[in-house]
Amino acid sequence: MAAITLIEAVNKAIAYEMEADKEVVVFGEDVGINGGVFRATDGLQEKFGEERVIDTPLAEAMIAGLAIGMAAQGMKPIAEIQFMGFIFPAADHIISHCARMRNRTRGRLTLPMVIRAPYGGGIHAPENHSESTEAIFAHIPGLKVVMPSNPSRAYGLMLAAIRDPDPVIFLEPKRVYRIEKHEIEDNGEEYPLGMCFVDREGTDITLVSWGAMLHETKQAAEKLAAEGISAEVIDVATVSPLDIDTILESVEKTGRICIVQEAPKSGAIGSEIAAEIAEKGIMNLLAPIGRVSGYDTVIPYYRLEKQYMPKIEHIIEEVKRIVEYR
Amino acid sequence: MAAITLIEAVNKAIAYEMEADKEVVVFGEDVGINGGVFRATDGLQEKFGEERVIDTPLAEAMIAGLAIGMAAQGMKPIAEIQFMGFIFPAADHIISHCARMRNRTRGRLTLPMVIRAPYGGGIHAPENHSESTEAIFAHIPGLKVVMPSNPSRAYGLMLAAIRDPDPVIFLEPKRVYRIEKHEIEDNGEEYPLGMCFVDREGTDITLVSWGAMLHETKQAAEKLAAEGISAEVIDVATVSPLDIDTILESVEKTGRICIVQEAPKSGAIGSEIAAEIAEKGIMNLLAPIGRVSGYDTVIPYYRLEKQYMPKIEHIIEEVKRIVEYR
Amino acid sequence: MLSTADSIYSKESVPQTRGAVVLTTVARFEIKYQQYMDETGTFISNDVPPAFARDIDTLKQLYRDMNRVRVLDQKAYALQRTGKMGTYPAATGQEAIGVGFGSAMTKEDVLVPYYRGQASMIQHGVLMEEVLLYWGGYEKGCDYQVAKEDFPIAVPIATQSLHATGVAKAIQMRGEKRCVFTEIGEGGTSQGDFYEALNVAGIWNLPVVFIINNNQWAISVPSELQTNCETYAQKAIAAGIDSVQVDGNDIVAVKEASDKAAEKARNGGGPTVIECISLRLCDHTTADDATRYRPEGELDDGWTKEPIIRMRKYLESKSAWSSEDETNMLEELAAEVQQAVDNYLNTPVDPPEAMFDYLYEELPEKTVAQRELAIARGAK
Amino acid sequence: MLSTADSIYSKESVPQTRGAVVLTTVARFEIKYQQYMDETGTFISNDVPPAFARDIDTLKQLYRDMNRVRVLDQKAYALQRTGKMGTYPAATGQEAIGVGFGSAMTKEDVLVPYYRGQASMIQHGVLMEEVLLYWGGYEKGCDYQVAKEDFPIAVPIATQSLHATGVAKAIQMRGEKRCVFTEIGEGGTSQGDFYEALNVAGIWNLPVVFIINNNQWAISVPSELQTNCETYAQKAIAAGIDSVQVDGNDIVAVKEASDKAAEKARNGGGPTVIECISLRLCDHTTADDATRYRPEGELDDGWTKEPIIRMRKYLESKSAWSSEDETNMLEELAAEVQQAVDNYLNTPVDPPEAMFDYLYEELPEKTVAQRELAIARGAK
Ligand SMILES: Cc1ncc(C[n+]2csc(CCOP(=O)(O)OP(=O)(O)O)c2C)c(N)n1
Ligand SMILES: Cc1ncc(C[n+]2csc(CCOP(=O)(O)OP(=O)(O)O)c2C)c(N)n1
Ligand SMILES: [Mg+2]
Ligand SMILES: [Mg+2]
Repeated sequence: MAAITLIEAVNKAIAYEMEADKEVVVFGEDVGINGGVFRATDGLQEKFGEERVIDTPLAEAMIAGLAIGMAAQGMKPIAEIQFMGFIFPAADHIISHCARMRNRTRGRLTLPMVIRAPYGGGIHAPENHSESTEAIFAHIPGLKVVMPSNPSRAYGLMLAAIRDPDPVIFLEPKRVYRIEKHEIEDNGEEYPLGMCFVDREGTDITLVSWGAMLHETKQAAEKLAAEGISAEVIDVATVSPLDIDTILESVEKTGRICIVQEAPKSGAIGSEIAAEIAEKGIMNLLAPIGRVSGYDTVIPYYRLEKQYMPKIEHIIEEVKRIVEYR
Repeated sequence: MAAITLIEAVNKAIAYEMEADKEVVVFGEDVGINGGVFRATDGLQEKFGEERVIDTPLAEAMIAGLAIGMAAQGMKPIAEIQFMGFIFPAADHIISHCARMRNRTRGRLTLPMVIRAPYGGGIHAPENHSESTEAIFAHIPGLKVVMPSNPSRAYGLMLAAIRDPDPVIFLEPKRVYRIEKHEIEDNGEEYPLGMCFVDREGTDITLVSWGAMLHETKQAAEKLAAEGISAEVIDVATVSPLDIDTILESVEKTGRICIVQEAPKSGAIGSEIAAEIAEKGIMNLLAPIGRVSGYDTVIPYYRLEKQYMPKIEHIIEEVKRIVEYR
Repeated sequence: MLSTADSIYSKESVPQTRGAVVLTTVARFEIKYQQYMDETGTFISNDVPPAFARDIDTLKQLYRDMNRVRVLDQKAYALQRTGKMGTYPAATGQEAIGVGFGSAMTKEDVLVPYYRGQASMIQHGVLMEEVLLYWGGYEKGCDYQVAKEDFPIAVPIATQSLHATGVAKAIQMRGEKRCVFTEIGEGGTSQGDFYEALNVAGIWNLPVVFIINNNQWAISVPSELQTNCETYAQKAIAAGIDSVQVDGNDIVAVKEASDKAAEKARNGGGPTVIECISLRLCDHTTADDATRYRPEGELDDGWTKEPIIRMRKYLESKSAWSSEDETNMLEELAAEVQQAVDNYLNTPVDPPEAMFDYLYEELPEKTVAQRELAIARGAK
Repeated sequence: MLSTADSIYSKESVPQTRGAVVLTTVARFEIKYQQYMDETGTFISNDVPPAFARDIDTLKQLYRDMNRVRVLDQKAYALQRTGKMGTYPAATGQEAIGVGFGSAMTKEDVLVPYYRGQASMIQHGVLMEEVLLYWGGYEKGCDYQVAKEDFPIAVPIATQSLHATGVAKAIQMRGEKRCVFTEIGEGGTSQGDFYEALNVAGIWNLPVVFIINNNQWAISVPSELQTNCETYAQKAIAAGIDSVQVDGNDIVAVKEASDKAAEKARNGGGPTVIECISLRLCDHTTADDATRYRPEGELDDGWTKEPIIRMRKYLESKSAWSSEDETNMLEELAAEVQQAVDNYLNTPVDPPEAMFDYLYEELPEKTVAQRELAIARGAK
């Protein structure tokens, strides 16, 4: 059992399922000999051949469209979009087709496909390489949007995503691709989609996050604990469809909540979580719902990137405001 | 002063500004001799010539891309996307370029452009012709998203959109294109973007809506009044950037709010409004925040469309639940 | 093998001098046009027509199939005008295209149609009542009972071209001996998706045939405003794949080109583009009024060239078709279509929960309550 | 006028018989290749080279301009390796392309570059320090002080092609006598946007020149996996526009083709596609490691064909260049580049509010509080 990073976990999960299921194929830009620009598919072409790990021409609509056609034939494509900022040419296929094929054919044609993309900022990348636009796809019924936060979850959720009978948008937190290692047994065990993970139990406030921001959130929780504030930490993991029940239960207990997200604040996943609580759990609230978030502006080029990203101290500050609210 | 419909108001506003400003040009699929499939541009080509009212080849990315190039040169393009369901091929240009050009060039290049599209269901249209996906664009900083609800506002807001120095996505409620007429003086007077309109004052509950759904909302308010419930009705009009202050003020007065929207519920504009209230106005709330919404599913083909659309009685039911909440 | 976009690439070509500019020709292409039967119903050359066209029963069958589509379209229009049908796009005048390439398909081939694709869809096993159900507002119209692998119509224009390449890739990877047909309007070829599909089909040598229905209009936009190309077939050159232009009103040409392209594709020969020139003799859809933009005389001229009458003339010239045959056939087709219409009209509207029951294999927890709400509301 | 994709469309062509298939040729195309100076630095034909190439000072200037880009790229690489620069894409080996077409542009023409476009950008007035600022993480790198109308780099591949057509449309509508240049990699031509741009440029006869930098790689994907085309120039046939393929390492050919295309465009003659064949002699960017995928020997071969050395050989063969000239030039360029680097390194990082101050002309009410929050947080 080796300790591996999040990106290695992605790689291992894909390899596991390619071994187990001949219908699984990987394609995208530079996924072959180059192993992907982040090396998520490193070694896969060597292992499974050029027929199953395919470098495509440079066109994202095409990548999504191909996946739809192949999935409709019962294959299980894993398509890579090189960066989330480049997913938009594929938006029409994802929104108008992926999300709808089962529904419109009454289950005759289904799309067991995965679209992978690294998302988020914080790695000093060039323009258009740091987007966190999960809210766009989370708003589309028929899709599942998964954002793992650590190596174990990346492994288990990726396996579930590949095996899922419906299309999954799998957004990988590239900022934490290599930040921590987990001991993972490569046994093909999946984690369920559509469920939050409670990463830390607490009584004073509920902290909700997903993907890369879990790291800041957990660290904030630790520091808060040192100051006597007990924070429950929830990893949403599947941002759509949302497992709101777990969050509502936690809020019932803590009475306070702070949502931590990297995306621009307005109309993001945090808005939906807050709205659900305001609709179904408001009687349990002892304070306003807090959101620590990216700003409603374009994520800046890398010199100002740090100023944009939510930080541990911002979470702590907001939590204190909420906890002290009377 | 003639009584005109919403679509005639759109047409008149465009014509007014084309007359006033030689830089205004209209293009899109079938906008020329055909006057648009809904006739929004009816007669404009005859009046302003084929050079300023241009039928494009069939390609939405191209339509958006052209607009960007022309706007950067100081022209004021009004680009039509035939139905909102067909805006997705243009998503990359709208999200990655329209929204960002001013920011990334530090104001050197700006994009005074409008992208018009009829949105929404309820007209027995074929598949992909009934989308209400305003939330996608409302999440993108740098854009303005405007959804007029009646002829006067369509006229005034369209004028403001054309004159606005930044890109505006102008979504027209096609279901109510011809449902009512307003007496409008064709004097070029605009309505401000980024501001809610209070359509009815009330004391018991705030009803918030935009676009086509205002009609159900207003009728619900009337019926509620007959039953002794006084509803304040707010037309959001510009769904991004959101004028949350007007809504917060109203909620401060009424203590209760119900948001009415056509889009799928999760991650929609209503979520953001609810989240803002949960963050900034929660202390004024006497009841949970209600959302009357489209369901989290694909809008069905037309036989079931009525089952999907929020209706007056749904609003009334939800309002009563909220008002009776203790 | 049909190979019409011949190209010659030769590094050693002799330099040519043109003015002061030194230019070597490195690639040459040509686009060919294919037609057998002209508008008078006469085979135009002394050449032997393709084998199938020498079998009068085959031609009769094709004639009947084209008529079926026209009868269906007329019926659907009538239904729409009386409020019993949604927006409907007829294929009037273009029946030879869909029937022609549809009849080149085997049951095992996969069809990825475009929205005006009823001719090929029916030819490939989609039931007429399914076509009616689809445009009549029922999702179950896409739950094809016979054409199990065929795609439903793609309303977002040109997206189907890419889905077809995906299906073709699956077929290729599995080493199957079948192919994919996909249709698109000439207007649709302006979309990037079309080109991306051609490009990947070319580089991966995919078993797919792209049919361009060049009916000369994209709603109100004439072909002359759509592209600067003399032919739509030449768009294939951008992807390095074979193409041919055919008379889309000559079903012999459409079927022959399709037969050859299909055979080539099934045997690993890769993709082909077939441009079929025709004319839309109807409105764009029931929601359109073509008199706003169609030049005078175009329709009159178009009706002299349309595919059905010319085949009838040919059959008659061979004494293989009488006016009694015609009457009988039309009666039979009317009955067939009426049966489909009856099935359509007798289809109950789905209950509200049908909005939810096919969204995912398993409906998310969060949406279950919405489903119940919809049922409760629907019951009122 | 440069017209290389000749096409002959003739309705009356004589039918040809091929097997049993009746085929008439309806369109013919050919792609030509243009080169003046070969890799030994010799003009390859007895033909008169273009006028500018007969002026030794012009050639010296072009030589210097190419060298400037190379020096800049080397410097940027070094900065990146020492943590003073973000990801940077060098243009090593492709300097003749950007310098060549950039020098065909007038100040009034508009450049819509691609991300590896520093050669043409600098040639057209973008400051070297602006290039450094951009890749160094400063938005103000796009606030060009001289090239006021030029577009910033479009990172989303191929989108720039469409923006270029929009700029060209504005120029055309205003009846101005100028044109637009836009560059794209050969990999980028697989995107639908590229094709949509060609198509609208063709049908509207827009004053735009599309430069394809065919450096034979798209990150790790070789041209052979990108498209089935023998030439990228032939992609223009899909849009009915002129095209030519040139030796992209021969700046004389690049500039001559660009001059002609620009002149044509400015005079209402419409768009042109120019494919420039070169080779990427560097990694894709500083974030890439080309040894993972580049076949052995390719680089060695590539370095014998690259554009700078051949021009030096030519100049030397004419006794117009000495090793002293070389040393002096390199020293001067190093100083020029160092000045840009100093300006870049001395640029203060923007304050946090700069994230907000150019988002809209007027910041929305709702966002004002966020701006203040950012300032407060930044001050800590
Ligand atoms: C992406 C997209 N844009 C616009 C439309 C609206 N629309 C439907 S049919 C049509 C014209 C299509 O013309 P063509 O491709 O020539 O096919 P034809 O209708 O002539 O068969 C348009 C613009 C659409 N369905 N999808
Ligand atoms: C839409 C989009 N997809 C993917 C990328 C990532 N990417 C950057 S450069 C590149 C390869 C481009 O190759 P080519 O067009 O040949 O240009 P070159 O780098 O060779 O100059 C890719 C895939 C991107 N920038 N934009
Ligand atoms: Mg057409
Ligand atoms: Mg390249």
